[in-house]
Amino acid sequence: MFGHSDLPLNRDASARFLPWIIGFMTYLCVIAVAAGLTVDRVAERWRQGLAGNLTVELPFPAELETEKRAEQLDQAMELVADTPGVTGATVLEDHQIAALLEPWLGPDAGQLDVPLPTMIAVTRRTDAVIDLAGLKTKLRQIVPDAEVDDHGDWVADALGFLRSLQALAGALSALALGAAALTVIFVTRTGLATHRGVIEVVHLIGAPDRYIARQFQAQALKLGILGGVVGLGFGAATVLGIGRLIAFSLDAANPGLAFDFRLLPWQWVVLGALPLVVALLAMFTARRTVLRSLAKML
Amino acid sequence: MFGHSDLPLNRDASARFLPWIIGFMTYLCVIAVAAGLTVDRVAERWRQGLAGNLTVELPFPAELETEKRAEQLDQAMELVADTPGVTGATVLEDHQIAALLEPWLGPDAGQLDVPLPTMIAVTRRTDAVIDLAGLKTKLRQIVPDAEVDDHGDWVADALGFLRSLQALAGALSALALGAAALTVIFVTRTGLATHRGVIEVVHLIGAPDRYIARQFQAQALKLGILGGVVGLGFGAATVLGIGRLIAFSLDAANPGLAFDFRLLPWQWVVLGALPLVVALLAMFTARRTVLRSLAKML
Amino acid sequence: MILFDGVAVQYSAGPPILHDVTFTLAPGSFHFLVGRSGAGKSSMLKVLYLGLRPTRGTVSLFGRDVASLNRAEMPALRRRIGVVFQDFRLIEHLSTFDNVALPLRIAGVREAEIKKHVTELLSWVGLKDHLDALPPTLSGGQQQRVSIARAVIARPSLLLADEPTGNVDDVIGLRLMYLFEELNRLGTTVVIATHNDTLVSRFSHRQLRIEDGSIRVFDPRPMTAYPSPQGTMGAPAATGGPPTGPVRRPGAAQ
Amino acid sequence: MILFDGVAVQYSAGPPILHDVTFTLAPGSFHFLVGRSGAGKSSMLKVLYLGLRPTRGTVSLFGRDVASLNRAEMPALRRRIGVVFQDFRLIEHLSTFDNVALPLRIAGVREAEIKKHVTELLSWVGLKDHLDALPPTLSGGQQQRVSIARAVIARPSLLLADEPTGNVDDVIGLRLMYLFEELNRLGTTVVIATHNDTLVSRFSHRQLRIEDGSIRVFDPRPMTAYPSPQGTMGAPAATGGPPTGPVRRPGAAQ
Ligand SMILES: Nc1ncnc2c1ncn2[C@@H]1O[C@H](COP(=O)(O)OP(=O)(O)OP(=O)(O)O)[C@@H](O)[C@H]1O
Ligand SMILES: Nc1ncnc2c1ncn2[C@@H]1O[C@H](COP(=O)(O)OP(=O)(O)OP(=O)(O)O)[C@@H](O)[C@H]1O
Ligand SMILES: [Mg+2]
Ligand SMILES: [Mg+2]
Repeated sequence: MFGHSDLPLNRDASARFLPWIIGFMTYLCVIAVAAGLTVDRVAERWRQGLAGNLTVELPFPAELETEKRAEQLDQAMELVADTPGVTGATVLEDHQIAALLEPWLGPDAGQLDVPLPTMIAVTRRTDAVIDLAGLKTKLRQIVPDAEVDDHGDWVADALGFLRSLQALAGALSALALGAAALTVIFVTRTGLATHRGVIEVVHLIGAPDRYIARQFQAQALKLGILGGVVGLGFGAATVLGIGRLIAFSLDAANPGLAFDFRLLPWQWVVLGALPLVVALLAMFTARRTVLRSLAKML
Repeated sequence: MFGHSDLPLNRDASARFLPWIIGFMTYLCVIAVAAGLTVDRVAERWRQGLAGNLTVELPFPAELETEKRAEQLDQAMELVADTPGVTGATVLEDHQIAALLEPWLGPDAGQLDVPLPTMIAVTRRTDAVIDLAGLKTKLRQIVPDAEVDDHGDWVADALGFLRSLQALAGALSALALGAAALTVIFVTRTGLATHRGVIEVVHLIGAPDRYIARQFQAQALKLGILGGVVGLGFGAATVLGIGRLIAFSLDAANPGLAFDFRLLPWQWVVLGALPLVVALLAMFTARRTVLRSLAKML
Repeated sequence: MILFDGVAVQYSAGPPILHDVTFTLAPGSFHFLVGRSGAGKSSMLKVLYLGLRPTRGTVSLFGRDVASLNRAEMPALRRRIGVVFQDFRLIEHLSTFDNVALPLRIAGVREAEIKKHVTELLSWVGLKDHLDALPPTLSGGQQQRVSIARAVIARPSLLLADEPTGNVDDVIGLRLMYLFEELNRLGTTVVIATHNDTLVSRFSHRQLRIEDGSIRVFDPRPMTAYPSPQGTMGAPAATGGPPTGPVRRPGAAQ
Repeated sequence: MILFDGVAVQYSAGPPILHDVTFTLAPGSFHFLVGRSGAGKSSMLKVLYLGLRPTRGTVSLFGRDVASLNRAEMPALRRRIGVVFQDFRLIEHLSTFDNVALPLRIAGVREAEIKKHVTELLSWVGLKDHLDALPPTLSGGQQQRVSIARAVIARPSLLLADEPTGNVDDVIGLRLMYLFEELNRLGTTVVIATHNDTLVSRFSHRQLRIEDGSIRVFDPRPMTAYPSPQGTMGAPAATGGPPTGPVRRPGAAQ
């Protein structure tokens, strides 16, 4: 009996239209959510890679002998390693510094006959608060011009920027879902208006509201899944494509700095669930619209 | 007579729905076009600022006396200035180099007791082809380790990336316009189906096709303008907001490198024309849909 | 069965259509509803099939005060009422068969039974060759007969027919009247609104007469002998009488 | 005026409805179109108002072969034909007044003239109090009268009416017939499809009888005296006769 449908909903123009709009909205949603997730990964890495780390610069006077220099470096390393919260410290080799400077000084930065400051990369526990001023004072007792930099301001700004991007992605997803729901409401209302005569008759013959709602919600679920899957397909292709493109461009530009923009497996699962979310949204929106409209209409 | 409408199109659910969808599509279009235009400006600046320029590095041996050094620098400057296509050459002061290095070495880079290579920033005519290898050979006769860098590969890659972004923005605009047209087609077809009975009667009474098309196209134009203006409003606000946000974030992060993301007046005119484009698209789509459908239908 | 007490009917914008209507229709009775065009016949029927709430007064159907019904209770009540609308209201994309089967499907009758009864009834009203036709491809009179078949297929407790013979010729009109009388004999209360004076005078049933917004019950029987329907119309020999619908009466489920 | 030559009509899926139909209707003639329900009366009218192309044969209207008309020429021809549809086909969201005014508006008549003629005609069919009513708020008979008013308002050269008295009582039916005859007297060719035997026998016009898919012209006049319509029906004293529509006949523009 329920396989039987009194309303020719699948012959309405909306049957061909709705999947496209839902597909487009799902597409936007997939892109926005993927962007949000990627930004999340980037932000995480920045926080761990930069906010987590300190850099200690030891600009030894040029006239200092190598022996003395090594001794002072050892003292500094010990001091740093003993500071509470620090988990590791490495002296950066000249070529590592050169790599950092390469975009600015060209590929031969390493071979330049330029004395670079000795630098120590310090890793720390993310939650640890380190007394930077104290550390600096102590270091200056060893090397007078020593500097400690936690890149704090810069990272905070950059993270703030990334968070804004994420908020934007979130807003776009919400907008897309909202537009999808709005479209379903419209299509359902149009359907109710188009088939008003039939609905009235079916009602007068004794069909309850849910008998009619069932036909609309089944249709919305069907079209929602169709549109959602199409949107996910195009969306996933775009996400992969853009990821590849960015990776390629950044890699070509700065081989040393390239980020990994690929999404993690669980992030793909999140994206894969979007069509389902959209389809269920469509279904419940349709059901609610029908029941509310019928209560007003008849 | 033509003020009189036989079809109650403005009472259809689509009258409330279409402006939102068209508004949303216009919104996307505005954002995408604005992004494309901004990228255009950035790319232009990069091309002029980097591709247009050369950097000459003169790593003087540390033991060279200041006098000799100045003499060699003068020779190099002369050589560079006389090279065909070069329009200017400036010796970068130490603090300018330090500013470039600041993100990497911290705010005190300038005060570091580190000898930096002497650098000459060379500007040239954009269309000029400079014999880099020849210049380098000649420079090496003055300073043995001299380097000439035109940042060519990096700029080409970066520009390629920007062009991909632009293509993406273009594709998104096209997609949004396509979705808008598709929606108008759908709404028009729904309208034709909903009012099929009325249309048949009006036809049998002797109204020609254009009498009916006129009512649909007027409605589509009206709703298109409404939606387009709404979309432009939100879009412009978003563009301004994002521009401010990016400028603020970048400025806070790298005071020296901040780009100007504001659009030029003529670019705002382009954006302002979008609602009109969308509304006309809606109108002609509606007209075409009606005339084609009627020829098939009756 | 049906009880009107001081009922007034008025559409939101406009003068009152009916006022101070009080009468009782006994279960199993048969009434014509007559009156000039625009008198309020269809409005009266609309009140009876719960399509219009009276402005004032009490309407009671099957022993229930209509005003006290909530939305969820209406479908069950409506399934006990069969309606032939003046403008047919067939479902355009469903075949003749499916239109007539609809009340049975909504009531949950088995497909096999549906097939048997619907086919039988449609043959009887002369639409055997149009089972699969869609309503827009039927002639006016054929549509009217489909609409009548849909109203009677579930053997309603109450049958309301609005001008059910306006689009058919006299031969078919008599045949349809015979169907209504057969249903009435099986216990259905019947109310038929009509302009067809020939029909009204030929069948001397009680009449509800609408005049100037009030209703008067008129009983012609004391004056004329009650004619046997079979005698008047001649039941078709082939089927031996109109079909009586499915055995399980959907309305009885509640 | 109207010429059928070997015409056959058949809907895509189904048996032929009409075959080998040949007849001529003189300009200014008046015909009833009779036949059983489903015989093909409405189909016949559909061919006449260019709503259906015959499967075979030639139909000529106003001296033009219908088959040779292209899409752009049809509106002009249609404006010379008034149709009363069996199911009325009123435009639901337009008031009674606007529905009736529509043919004049499409033909480009001035509003002042429209107002005068539409109001006059609607008064004559008894709808003076319903000028602003929407069709769904009218009774069945009222809708039928609006539909008739719309068909005759532009004084068509050809009037086709399908069962135009099926939803009104006899008094109004006669009044409507009088309107058709008045229009006929002014030169309109009239074809009325009907089941109403009383009406057909009362007015002894020529009959087009459809039987078994073919059409026979039957002329009752040699047998009965031609009655004067005024004498038979009594024109309403108040208006002195039905209104005759706008002076500028829209159809004449072509
Ligand atoms: N939905 C409505 N809104 C407002 N007025 C209405 C509505 N339906 C009917 N009317 C008015 O109520 C009056 C009675 O209408 P109704 O349809 O009951 O008459 P009727 O007796 O069935 O006439 P007919 O024989 O012509 O079908 C008419 O004047 C009509 O205009
Ligand atoms: N659009 C259509 N498609 C297919 N068949 C049709 C269509 N319209 C009518 N028919 C069939 O053509 C036959 C004649 O129909 P038509 O409406 O012309 O009859 P009619 O003489 O007007 O009958 P009535 O008096 O009942 O209105 C009927 O059997 C009907 O089923
Ligand atoms: Mg009525
Ligand atoms: Mg017919």
